[in-house]
Amino acid sequence: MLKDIKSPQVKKKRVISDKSLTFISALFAILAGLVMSFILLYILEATKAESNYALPVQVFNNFLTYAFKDTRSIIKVLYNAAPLILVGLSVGFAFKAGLFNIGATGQYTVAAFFSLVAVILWGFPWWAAILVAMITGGLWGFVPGYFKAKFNINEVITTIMLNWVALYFTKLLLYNLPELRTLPPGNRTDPIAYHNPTGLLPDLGLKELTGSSFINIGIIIAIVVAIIIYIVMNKTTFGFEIKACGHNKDASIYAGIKAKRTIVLTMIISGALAGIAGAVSFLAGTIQFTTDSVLLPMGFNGIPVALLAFSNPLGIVVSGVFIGYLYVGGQAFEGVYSSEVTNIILSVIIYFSAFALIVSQMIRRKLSNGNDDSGTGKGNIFKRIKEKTVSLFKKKEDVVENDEEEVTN
Amino acid sequence: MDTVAILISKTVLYAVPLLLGALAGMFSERSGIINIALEGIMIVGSLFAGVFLSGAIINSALAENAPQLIVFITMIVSGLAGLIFSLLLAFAAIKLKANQVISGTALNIFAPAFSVLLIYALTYTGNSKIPFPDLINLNAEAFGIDSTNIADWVNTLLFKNLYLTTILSIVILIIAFTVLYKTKFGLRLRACGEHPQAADSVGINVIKMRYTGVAISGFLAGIGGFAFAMANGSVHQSDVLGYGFLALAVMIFGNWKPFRILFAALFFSFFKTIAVLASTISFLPTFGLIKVENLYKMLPYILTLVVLAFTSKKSRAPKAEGIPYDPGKR
Amino acid sequence: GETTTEATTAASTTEAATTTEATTTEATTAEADLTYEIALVTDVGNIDDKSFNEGAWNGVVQYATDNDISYTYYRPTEDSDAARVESIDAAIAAGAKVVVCPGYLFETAVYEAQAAHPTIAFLLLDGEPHTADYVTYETKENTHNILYQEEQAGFLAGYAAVMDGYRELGFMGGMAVPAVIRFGYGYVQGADYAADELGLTAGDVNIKFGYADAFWASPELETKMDLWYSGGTEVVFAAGGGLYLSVVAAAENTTDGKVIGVDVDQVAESDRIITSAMKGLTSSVYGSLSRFYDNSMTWQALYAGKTSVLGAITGGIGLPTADASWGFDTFTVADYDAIFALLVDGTVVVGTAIDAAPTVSLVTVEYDQ
Amino acid sequence: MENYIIEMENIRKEFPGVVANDNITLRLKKGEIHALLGENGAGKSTLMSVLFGLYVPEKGVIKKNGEVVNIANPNAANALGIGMVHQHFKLVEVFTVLENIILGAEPTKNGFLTTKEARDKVVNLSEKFNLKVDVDAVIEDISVGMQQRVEILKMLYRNNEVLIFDEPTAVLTPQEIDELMKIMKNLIKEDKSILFISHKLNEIMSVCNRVSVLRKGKYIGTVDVKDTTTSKLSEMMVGRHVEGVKLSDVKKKGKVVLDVDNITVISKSHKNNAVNNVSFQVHEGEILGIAGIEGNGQTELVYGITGLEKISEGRVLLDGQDLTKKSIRERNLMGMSHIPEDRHKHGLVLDYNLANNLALKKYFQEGFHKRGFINKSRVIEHAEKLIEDFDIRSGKGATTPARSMSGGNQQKAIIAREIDCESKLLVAVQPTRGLDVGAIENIHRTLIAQRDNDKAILMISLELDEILDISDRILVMYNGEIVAELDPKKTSANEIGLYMVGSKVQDKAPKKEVKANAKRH
Ligand SMILES: Nc1ncnc2c1ncn2[C@@H]1O[C@H](COP(=O)(O)OP(=O)(O)OP(=O)(O)O)[C@@H](O)[C@H]1O
Ligand SMILES: Nc1ncnc2c1ncn2[C@@H]1O[C@H](COP(=O)(O)OP(=O)(O)OP(=O)(O)O)[C@@H](O)[C@H]1O
Ligand SMILES: [Mg+2]
Ligand SMILES: [Mg+2]
Repeated sequence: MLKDIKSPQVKKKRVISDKSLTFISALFAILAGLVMSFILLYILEATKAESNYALPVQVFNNFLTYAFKDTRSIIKVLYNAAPLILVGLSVGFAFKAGLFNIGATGQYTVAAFFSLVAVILWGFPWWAAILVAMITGGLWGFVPGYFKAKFNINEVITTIMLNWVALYFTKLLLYNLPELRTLPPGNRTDPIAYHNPTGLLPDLGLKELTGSSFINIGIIIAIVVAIIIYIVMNKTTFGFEIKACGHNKDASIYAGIKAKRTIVLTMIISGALAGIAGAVSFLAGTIQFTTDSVLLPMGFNGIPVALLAFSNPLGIVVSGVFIGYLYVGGQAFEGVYSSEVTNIILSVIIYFSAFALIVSQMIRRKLSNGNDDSGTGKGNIFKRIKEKTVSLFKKKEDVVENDEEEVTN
Repeated sequence: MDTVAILISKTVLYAVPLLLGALAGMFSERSGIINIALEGIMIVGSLFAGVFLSGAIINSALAENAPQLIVFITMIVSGLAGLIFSLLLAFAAIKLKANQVISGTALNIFAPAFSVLLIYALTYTGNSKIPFPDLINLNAEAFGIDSTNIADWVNTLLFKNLYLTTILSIVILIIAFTVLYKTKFGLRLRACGEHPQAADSVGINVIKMRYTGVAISGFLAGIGGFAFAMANGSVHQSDVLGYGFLALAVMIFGNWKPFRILFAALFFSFFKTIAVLASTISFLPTFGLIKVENLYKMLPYILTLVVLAFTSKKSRAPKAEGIPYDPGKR
Repeated sequence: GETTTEATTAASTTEAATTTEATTTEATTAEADLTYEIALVTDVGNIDDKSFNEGAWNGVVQYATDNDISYTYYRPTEDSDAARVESIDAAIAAGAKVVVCPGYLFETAVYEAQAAHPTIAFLLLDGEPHTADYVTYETKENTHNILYQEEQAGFLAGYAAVMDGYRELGFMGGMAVPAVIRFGYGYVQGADYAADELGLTAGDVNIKFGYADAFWASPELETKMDLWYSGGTEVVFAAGGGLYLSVVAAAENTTDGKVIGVDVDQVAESDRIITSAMKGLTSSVYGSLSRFYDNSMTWQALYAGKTSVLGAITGGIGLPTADASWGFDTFTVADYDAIFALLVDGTVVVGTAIDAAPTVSLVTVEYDQ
Repeated sequence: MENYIIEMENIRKEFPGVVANDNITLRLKKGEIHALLGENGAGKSTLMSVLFGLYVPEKGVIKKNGEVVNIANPNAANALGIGMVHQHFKLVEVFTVLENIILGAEPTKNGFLTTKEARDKVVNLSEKFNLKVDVDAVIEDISVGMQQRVEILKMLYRNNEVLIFDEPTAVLTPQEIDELMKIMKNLIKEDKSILFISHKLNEIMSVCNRVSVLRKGKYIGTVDVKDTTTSKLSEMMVGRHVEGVKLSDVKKKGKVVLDVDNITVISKSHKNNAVNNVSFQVHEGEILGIAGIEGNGQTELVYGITGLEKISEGRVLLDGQDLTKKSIRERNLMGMSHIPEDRHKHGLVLDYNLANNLALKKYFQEGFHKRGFINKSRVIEHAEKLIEDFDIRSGKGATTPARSMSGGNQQKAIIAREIDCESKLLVAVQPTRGLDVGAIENIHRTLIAQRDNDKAILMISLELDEILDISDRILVMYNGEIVAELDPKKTSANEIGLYMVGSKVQDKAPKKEVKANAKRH
C-alpha cells in the first residue's frame, strides 16, 4: 500500500546525513556571522571623515588571530569557555525537554552568590561550594519547573520573573552580610584568597608556570559535566524520558512517563548546571560580586552557545570554546571600533542558526527529489545548496513543505 | 497626599511603555508569532528617537514653537524604526519558518550592540547614550490651566508626569481593541493565530497577515521604547532595562486581551513604584534590613507569578502561536 | 590654568565627539599599524559614564589632540583585577608609553603592572597601588597617583547651599565608593559648618542621604527623587555620573527643585543646576600628561612614585565662579572665596574618614536604609 | 459532448517522496453527485485540495464550464464558486459559528464588521436547507455534526455551486448520515454539483450518480453507480477482492477482567459530567464494543479507565484489583494495553524513530536497560521482531522516524506495541480510524485473534459497521451514560443509531435520568 512513499525516502537518506547536515548549517551560520561583521567594520570605517580601508582588514585579522597570540590568550579563551559551556548545557538540557530556560542567568546569579557565601562565610572548599551552587541553582530552576508542571505556566515568563527576583535577592543579601565585604570600598565581595584559599578552583600549579591568573580547572569541570550530560541524554532511560516529554508530552504521559516529574527534574538539573557555571565563574577568584550588579550577561550567553550546538552536549563544548574565543578576540575591536562588534557577530550567528537547519533540510529534500547522483561529494552539495537557496527565496511552494523530522529545539 | 499623587502618576507613567510593549506583543502573538524580541525592538525605537531628536530637530525653530509636534513625529520615527527592525523576525519566523524564540533572542542581542555601533558611526566614540533635548511634558498650561491655581498634589497627579505618549497610548489602546475585535482585519488576524489552515482555506493570506501582525508589533514596541527613554530621564542609553521582557509578562498576565493588558500594566507598574518608594515611605516595614528596597523590588515579580498561578486556568494563548505556518500540515 | 580647561571639559558629548573625530582619523591615517601611545583603561563600564572614565578620557583626548599623539582606550573584558591587568598589558603591547588608570579599582592592577612593566609610565587616579589584601602599599618610580579631596568640594557645595538659605538638602551618590562617599560626607560637614556659622539651631537643616547603586539614570531613581522633592527637599547633590539625569528630571517636575552637579561644571545640562562640586579630573590628567611629556616621557622626581593630593591648595577642587555658572542668590563669590581661603590655609579641616559617618552638631542627616 | 461544470485533466501532484496524484483526470457533470473512492493515501484529499486551490499541481489543467481556469488559491476557487468541506474540519474553535461562516468573506461598512445581514442570510440558508445551527454558539462547544453543518453553510454562504465533501460521513451517526444525504439531494435540486469522498460503498450507492476510483495516486476509472456493485467497487479500490471480517463463532464469556464500577468523570469543556455513573464489565475472550457519537463521553471514559484522567467517583478493577488510584504505568504493568484514539497526540512520539516508539512501554523493563543505561541493541531487536510479526512497512525499518510513516503503518506500529505487552485487557479506541479496507481487515483479524486466546477487549468506535461486525456485545453511550446494551446478532445499525442520538432509551440498561446538556443539539 505504501511502496510509493517508502522507496523515495530510502533514496533521500543517501544524499547527506542528519549529523553532517547539522554541522554544515552551524558552519554556515558562523560563516555568515563573520562575513557580516567584516562588512560592518567596512561600513563603520566608511562613515568616518577620512576612511582608511586598510584598518578594517587589520582589525579583523587581529580579531581572528587575537587569542593565538600567546598561551595566556588561549588560557583566557578557556577561562571564558568554561562557564559558557556550563550555561550552554543548562539551556540545551532544557531545550531537549522542550523547555526554554531563559532564566539561566537568574540561577547563575543566585548560585554564584551562594558559592561565595560558602567559601567566604562558611570556609567551604571549592568542591563543596560547587555543591552549594548546584543546590541553589537547582532550587531556582525548580520553581519554573513546578509552575510549568502544576499550572502549565509558560516557563519563559516564570524564568524572566525569577531573573529579577534573583538579582534583588542577592543584592539584599550582599548588603545585609557585611562579613562578605570587609575590605574597602566595601561594595564588593572580598577576594576569596583573602579569606579562604581552599575556596579557589585549583590551578594545578599552572598559575605560576603560565603567569596567567585566568587558569584553573574550570574548563575540565565543564568538559566532564558535558560528557556526563551527553551520556544521561543519549544512553539512559532518564534521557529517553526527557526527550520523549520534549517531543510529545501527551504521548509520554500515555506511555506511563511521569511527565510533570520529568519537567520539574529537568528544570532542577538545568538550574543546577547554571549553578555550576556561576560557581566556576566566581570561584576562579577573579571577578567579585558587587552591589551595583545588574543581571549577569553570562547567563544569557548560554542561549547562543546551546543554539549554535543544536543543544548537543558535546557540540556545546565546541561552541562554548568558540564563543569564548569571540569574546577574547573581540577585544581587537575595542578602541579602534567597539567590542560590541562581537555581539553583532553573535546575534547574526544565532539568527542564522535559527533556520539554517530547517532551510538546509528543505534543500536536502529538494536535492533528494532531484536526480539520484546528487550528494556524491560534498563540494557538489555546497554548489547545489547554493543554487537551491537562491531558488528557495523565489518559489512559494518550496518553503511550504517541511513536515518530516523538524528539529524541535 | 503628595506621596499618593506621585505614586499614582508614576504608576501611569511607567505603565505606558509596558502597555505599548504588551500591546505590541499581543498583535504579533495573535497573528501566531511569538515575539520575544520586544526588548530589542524597544531599544531600536528608543535609539532612533534619540538619533532623530539629537540630529534633525535639535536646533530647529520647530522645537520651541511646537514641541509636542516634535514628540509626535519622533513617535512615528521610533515606531517605523521598530517596524523595520521587527521585519527581521518576521522574515526568519514566517518565510524561513525559523524557531521564533531563537530568532527573537538574536534580535535582542543585536539591538544594544547595534545601538552602540550606530552611535559610534555617528560620533566616533564608544558612547552608548544619546541625551534627548528636554522635551516639555504636557504641563497644566498646555491645557490652558494655570498650575498655580490648582492644588499642588492635583498638579503632580495630573500634569507632572504627563507626556504626549501617555495620552496617545490610551488612544492606541482603544484603536488596538477596535481593530482586533471590530474589524475584518482583526477577525482574520486572530484566525491566523488560532488556526492558520482554516484561515488559509477561506482565502486569507496567512503569510501576509502574520507579516502585518509582526509589523504592527514592531511599530508599537518602537514607540514603547521611545516612551520608556523619555520617561527615563529622557536619554537613550542603549538599554530599556528589561522592560521589553516585562511587557511580555504583562501581555501573558493580560491574557492577550487589550484591556486586561492595561490592567496588568498598571498592576505591575504600581508595585514597581511602591518598591522604589519603599525606602522613603515611612509606613513600610524595614525588618531591620539594610537597603530593604531590594526586598520590595522583588515584589512585583513574585506577585505576578502568584497571580499567574491563580489565573493560569483561564489564561489561553493563541493556539497556533509559535508554530511555523505550513499549509501541507494536517 | 584650571578654569579654562574646566570650561572646555564641560563640553557636551557631541562636542567632545567632534574633537575626537579629528584625531581618530589622523591617528588612523598616520598610524595604520594600530599602535597607540597614550592609553586609557576603563575601570568598569564605558568612557561615557559621566564619571571617572569620562572625565579622565576627556583629559586624554584633549592632550593627545593638542599635541597630535595617538591615543585610545581599552575596556577590560570583566570587572576583575586580572582583566584590568590584561587590558593594561594589551595597551602596552599596542605601543602604549603611558597608561591612564581611572579609579580606585585599579589599585591592585597597577600594583602588579608597574612591576611587570618598569619602562612604562602609569597614571593612577583616585587610588594608590597596593596588594589585593591591602597589606602592602607600594608606588614604583614609573607610577604617579592622584588623589582628590572630594570631601572639600562636597564641603563647599554643602556650605554654599546652606548659606544661600537652603534648609532641606539631599545627597544622592552613585555608589558607596570612596570618592563618592567623600563627596557626601564633605557635603554634610559643609552644611553643618554653615548652620553653625549662621547660628541655626539643631534640626533646622535636614539632609536626606542615599546611594543609587548605579551611575546611570533609572525610572526608579527619578521616582525616588520626585518623592524627595515633594517631601520638601529643596536641593539635591547628584554625585554619580549619569544619574544626575534622573535627579534633574525630578527637579524639573517641581516648581523650584534645585540640583548640585558633580566632577565638572554641569550647569549647561540644566538651569536647575545651581552649582557643581568640581574636581579637576580632566585638567589634572591633562596636566600630568603634559608634565610627563615635557620631562622627556618620564615622571619627574616630584611625581615619580609619589601621590599628589589635589585639593583647595592646588586648586584641584572647587565650585565654578563664572557668572553663568553661579546659581546662588544671597551667597556671593566673595563669601565663596572667603571659605575657600579657610580651606587653603587649613583653618577649616574637612574630615576624610569614609568608614563612619561624620559627626555633626546641628544638621540632622537621614541616611537611607 | 456532455456539459461538464468541472474538468480536471492529467493532474499530477507530488509530495516529498510521494506522488499523491499521478496524471489523474476527473470530470464532474453539472447537477450530479460524483463520488471519489479510494484507500488511504490514494490521493483523494490531495486531488480535491488541488481543485480548491490549496495545492498547486505540477502538471495538468482544470476547466470550468469548458474554459481553462487557474486556481492558485482558495480565493480563486471561491470566485469560481467552488467550496469544500474538509476531512479535518477547518473551523476556528474559539470563534462563534457566525464568525466562522463569514471569515474571509466578511461584510463590512466603512472598515467595520457588520454582522446584521450576514446573520439573516445564514439563518435563511439554514432554514432553506434545514441545517440546524446555533449561530452564536462557540465552535468548541458544539457537536461534530453541527460543526459539519457549519462547514456546509460556509459554502452556501459563498453561493458556491460546486461543493466538495471530503469524508463527511466518517464522524456521523446513521441518522445524521441520512440527514446529510437528504441535504445533498436538496442541494442538487438547487442545481449545485457535488464531489463526495467516502470509503463507505453503501453511501455511495445510495446517493451518487457516478463514481471515480483512485488507487495509490493513480486513476483507475469512472463508472455509473446504477451499473456497478459494492464488491466491484471495492475491488477497483483495493485491486483485489476483499470481504470484511465478521465474528463467526459465539464464545461463552469467561471470568470478569475489567470491572468498571459506577465511575464519573468531570468534563474539561463543559460543566456537566463527561461520564456519569457508568458501570459495565468486560470478560475474558470477549470484545465489548461501545458505540456512540463523538463527544458523548467515550473519550473521557477511556481516559478514566486508562488513567489519563482522574475519575471523580467510582472504581475501576482489573482482575479484581482496584486500580483507581494507580498510575498509568502501574496499570500497564498490571495488564492493561491501550490503543489510543489519537495516534499523533498519544500514540506516538513522532520525532522518535520506530524502534523507540515500539519500546515506549518496555524501555524501563528487564533486559531493555542495565542500571538505567538503555540497551540499544535489545531495543532494535525487539523492534525488528515486531516489524516482522506485524508487517509494519516503513522507509528505514527500525530507524525510520515515526513522523514519516503512513497513517496506516503508524497505526499498525501502535497495535503491535500494545499487543506485544500481552496484557489481559486491551482498550482499543478507533482502532481502524481512517484506514482503508485492506488495513481494516488486517487489524480486525488481529483483534479477533486476541479475543480468541482469551484476552478481554474493550473497543470504542464511531464506525457502526465495525462495532456490529466484531463485537460480542454492544453498549451504546449517549450524553455520558450507557443507554443500551445490545446483542449484535439481534440489533441493527438503525436501532443503535436511535440510541446514539438519545431518541430511544432502553429500560434494562443501568439508566439515570438524562441531564439536558445545553451545549449539545
Ligand atoms: N501534506 C503532505 N505532506 C506529505 N505527503 C502528503 C501530504 N498530504 C498527502 N500526502 C501524501 O499524498 C498521498 C495522498 O494523501 P491524501 O490525504 O490525498 O490521501 P487520501 O486519499 O485523502 O487518504 P485518506 O483516505 O486517509 O484521507 C498520501 O500517500 C500521502 O503520503
Ligand atoms: N506528514 C506526512 N508526510 C508523509 N505522508 C503523510 C503525512 N501525513 C499524512 N501522510 C499520509 O497521508 C495519508 C493520510 O494521512 P493521514 O495521517 O490523514 O492518515 P489518515 O488515515 O487519514 O489519518 P487521519 O484519519 O488521522 O487523517 C497516509 O497515507 C499518510 O501516510
Ligand atoms: Mg483524505
Ligand atoms: Mg483519513
